[in-house]
Amino acid sequence: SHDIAEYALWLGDDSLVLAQHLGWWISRAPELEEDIALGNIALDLIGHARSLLHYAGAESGRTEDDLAYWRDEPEWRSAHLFEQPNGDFAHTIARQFIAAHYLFELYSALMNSTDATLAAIAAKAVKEVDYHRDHSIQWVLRLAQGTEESRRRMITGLSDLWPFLEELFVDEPLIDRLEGIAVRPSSLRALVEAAMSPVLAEAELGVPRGFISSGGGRRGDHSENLGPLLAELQVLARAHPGATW
Amino acid sequence: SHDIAEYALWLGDDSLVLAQHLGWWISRAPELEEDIALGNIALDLIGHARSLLHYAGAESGRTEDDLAYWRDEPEWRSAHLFEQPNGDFAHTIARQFIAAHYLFELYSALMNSTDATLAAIAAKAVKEVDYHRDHSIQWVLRLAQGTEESRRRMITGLSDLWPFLEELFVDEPLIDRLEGIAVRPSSLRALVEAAMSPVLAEAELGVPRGFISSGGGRRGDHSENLGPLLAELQVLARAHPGATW
Amino acid sequence: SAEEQQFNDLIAADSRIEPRDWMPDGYRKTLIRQISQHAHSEIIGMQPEGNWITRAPSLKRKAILLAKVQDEAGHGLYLYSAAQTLGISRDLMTDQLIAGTARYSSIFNYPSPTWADMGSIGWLVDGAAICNQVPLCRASYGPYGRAMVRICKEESFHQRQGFEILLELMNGTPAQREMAQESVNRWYWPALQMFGPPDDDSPNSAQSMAWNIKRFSNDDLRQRFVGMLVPQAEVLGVTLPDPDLRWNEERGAYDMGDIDWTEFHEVLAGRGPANARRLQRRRDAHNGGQWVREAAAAYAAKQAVKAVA
Amino acid sequence: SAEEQQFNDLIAADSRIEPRDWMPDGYRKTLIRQISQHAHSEIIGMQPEGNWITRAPSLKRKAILLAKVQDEAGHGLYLYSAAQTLGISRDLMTDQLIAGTARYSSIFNYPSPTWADMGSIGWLVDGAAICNQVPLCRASYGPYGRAMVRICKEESFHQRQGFEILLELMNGTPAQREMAQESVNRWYWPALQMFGPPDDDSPNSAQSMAWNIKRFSNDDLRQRFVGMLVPQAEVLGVTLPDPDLRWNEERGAYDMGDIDWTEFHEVLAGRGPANARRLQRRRDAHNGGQWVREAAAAYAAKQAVKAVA
Repeated sequence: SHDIAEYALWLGDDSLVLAQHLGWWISRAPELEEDIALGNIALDLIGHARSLLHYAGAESGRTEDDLAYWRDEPEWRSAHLFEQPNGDFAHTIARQFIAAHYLFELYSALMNSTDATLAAIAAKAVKEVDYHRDHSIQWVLRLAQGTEESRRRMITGLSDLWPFLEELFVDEPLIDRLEGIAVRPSSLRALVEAAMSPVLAEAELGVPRGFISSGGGRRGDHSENLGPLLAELQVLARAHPGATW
Repeated sequence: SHDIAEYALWLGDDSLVLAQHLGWWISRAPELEEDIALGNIALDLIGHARSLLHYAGAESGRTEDDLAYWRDEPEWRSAHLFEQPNGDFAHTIARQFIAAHYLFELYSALMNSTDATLAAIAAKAVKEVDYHRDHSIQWVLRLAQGTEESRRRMITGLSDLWPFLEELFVDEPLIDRLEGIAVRPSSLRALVEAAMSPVLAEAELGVPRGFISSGGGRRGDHSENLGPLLAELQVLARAHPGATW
Repeated sequence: SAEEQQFNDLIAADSRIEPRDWMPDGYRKTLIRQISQHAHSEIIGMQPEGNWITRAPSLKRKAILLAKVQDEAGHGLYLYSAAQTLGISRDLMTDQLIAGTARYSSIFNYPSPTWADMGSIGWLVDGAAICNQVPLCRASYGPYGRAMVRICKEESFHQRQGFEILLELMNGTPAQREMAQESVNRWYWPALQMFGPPDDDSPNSAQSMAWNIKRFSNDDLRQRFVGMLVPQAEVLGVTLPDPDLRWNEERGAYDMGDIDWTEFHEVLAGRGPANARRLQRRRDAHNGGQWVREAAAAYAAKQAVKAVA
Repeated sequence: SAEEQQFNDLIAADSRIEPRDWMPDGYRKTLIRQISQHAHSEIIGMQPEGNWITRAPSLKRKAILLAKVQDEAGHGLYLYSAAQTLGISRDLMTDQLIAGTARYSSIFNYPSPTWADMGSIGWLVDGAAICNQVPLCRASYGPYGRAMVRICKEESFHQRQGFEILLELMNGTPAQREMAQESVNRWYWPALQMFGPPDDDSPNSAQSMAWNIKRFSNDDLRQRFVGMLVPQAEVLGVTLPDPDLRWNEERGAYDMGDIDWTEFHEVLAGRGPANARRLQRRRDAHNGGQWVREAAAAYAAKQAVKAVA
């Protein structure tokens, strides 16, 4: 249905936008092992995005590439968290930490979707996202308890990204129309917080307080980072309408 | 003539690409005074670019915006120096230092062009570029003789940008066809070096040795920085073909 | 005291208070708060427009936009200078801004996702600012009033440029017209909120008016602003997104729909769409530039020593 | 000496030398130079392709490209490990690379301005690499040979992907076909240069062949490569940019035009189009990641202490 397609866009856009950011690190990471690890994560996310966009487009006869390359900014559905720039490595890790915890709980719940396709995508994705989560946890611990500088940066990174957590738990009207099919975002809050909490405790990091971004990505209201990101993502495809690659 | 138009593109593209980089600093500079100073320089350069692209397009009935927004990368004529990314503030200053010295000597000589339009553009630009040169000199001195960290960064910035100086002095075949109209690039080398030399001496900076970029911008062979820069520069205009703004 | 009397006399005569004059603590504090808040707004206000400098759709617009954002940096500088005459340092004000303890105009916590926002910000946001600021040119504190004179001139220029951007769009393709209307829809209500809460909910206004800092009430200014907008909207051909907006012959003014003050307070409390990113950018620029400022200071100190020797 | 005799016997029998075995200093140095140079090439080689990850024109291509660049990081890691068995540390090799004192394949000093370059790099650059590397799978030094086996498998996969990119372009729009041909024109000659100078100008080759590190001469490998390319170019429909290229029935091989060794030596000497930027990027990534590596080391040390306590 149109609603299911819309929901698949939410999820697909989150993954694609995050992968686009992570791809930047390849050849720029702090060590070769991280070039590979962040590359793996980006690859997994592109895989999820492709499945989800493929599914989202099927209803309207659009391909994954039609959706990735030919939608304008207001038609994107990514949440602001995924749109936030890489910043330094601690920012990237903070974004991964929040994103992977959210995605893990999301896909864990989505495995029980009455929509067989979404359930199947979730079942595959959850295993990969579990690795992403573990990767981010290891780095949060290392950076928070490594050197004075890394701790300072980790705290800054976490408090810069934390405002974007809230949007992930907002139940838009779409969700009411997808009972049993979609995961209710508000139902994830306790799970995500419970999973992050012991890590933050072990890292001796407090839960950042202060700003909360009001988001709006699911309605097409995006942060200022998305426009330039899409300019780069889409530039070549749009220069050759109708071409295949 | 077509040759004069091509030459105007060389100069116009250099200025436009540099202005595009400098515009990024506005709201991100180390102090408000520098937001303003770098903004001024960017504005001057856009002004030069507009005059030059306007002149370059007149022959073929194209506007400055046709040229700025609708040429693809191989049709651009900027030298690699101008395409280099902002880097940190020291990189930006090093790029400014080289660029402004080159542009000052270029426009000083171009005032004597037998082409009245180029001579007039140069006569106006040279005064502004003189200020840019002074601005960069002041910062080279401050950074080179400020703190240990600033000196280290200034040395790095200068040695990262220095490889791109050489391309500015290459006499492409076009120049032979514009005797008396264009400035012969090779004729500027001694002037530019003589002007930079006392500043480097006062700053106790050696002339960087090592790499020399072979360039190729005048023939449409660009550095890898230009593609993403154009993606952002052109994205909105290209999304609305035929629109005016 | 004699000083206090002299201050009151100057206020009563609608004369200017200058930095060397005695002034009550409350007056000084009110001004420091207001001027620094205004300065911060100029600085943070550079961001939503700075967002489009690299993507401006024509070279002319790029130059105009660049000049405008640069003007805002200049306004910030004048205003910080005016505040400094009251005995607060620019460093302290900057620290307060970065720490999130100082306020700035809440409107800049909204993002600028489209080019049309460059029009709406000029037309609506600068328009509202002008309505607020023109009376401030007569503010009792001299340095503030004089700074406002200079700023207001440039602001009205900026407003006209914003209007022109929207006019071009409204005379353009269907997609451009839609872009303009969508943008006006987003900025209209937040612009009305720029005048602050309704008069009956604005506790500090009376004292500011008594001190000749504020000259008109929030609601009066808002009314004046809407009165200015309606005919301009007609010229543009855009619809102001208030179905209750209509001329009230009896009052000789426009009736308006209710403003969503909940949203206003949410954004003010740090829960707008872009609060976090605005301060993060400012902080990163400031901290990232620390080594540059240190270098400049060290160099200046060395030069001073040389000059003496 | 007996050790030397044993080494010579192993070489004569075309057997493998292992890290624990005695080996002549020259052999060790030659291998360290060659393996680390090869590792550096993988790492620097990530850049021209990394340049297009964000702009890849389809999601499938984006995923394939990302995986490929990531494979190159993996190859770099194997090869650094192989070099480490010869007694050089990864840190030292990294320092040499960043300082500009170590070499890497000169081909990566060319930029990748178009998407078609992702095809040409795969087809021509990886193709040339494979011709060079397949014989290295039998290199006398065990860890190197084994690393090459693993790498060659992936490289031939990469080459096929590059070929496919070009094939899609050549079957595409006129603009795509032009893009493909233009790119092949740029990469063809530098790819031929990857085999190194002509045999009569290659002083170290004889010793390397005697040690069973190198198995074929530069010119032989180049000839083999061109022989492989010609039929593939026909399938693609691209023209190889050498007007003198033609089959020589007598020799049973292709005659070729002259290679511009001046350009080769210019690029090798640091005067190519992208040398400076390639090392700058590597240096910036390394130095920018210093604090992360320090944090990881400090954390590991703390954990080790805890484990003991």
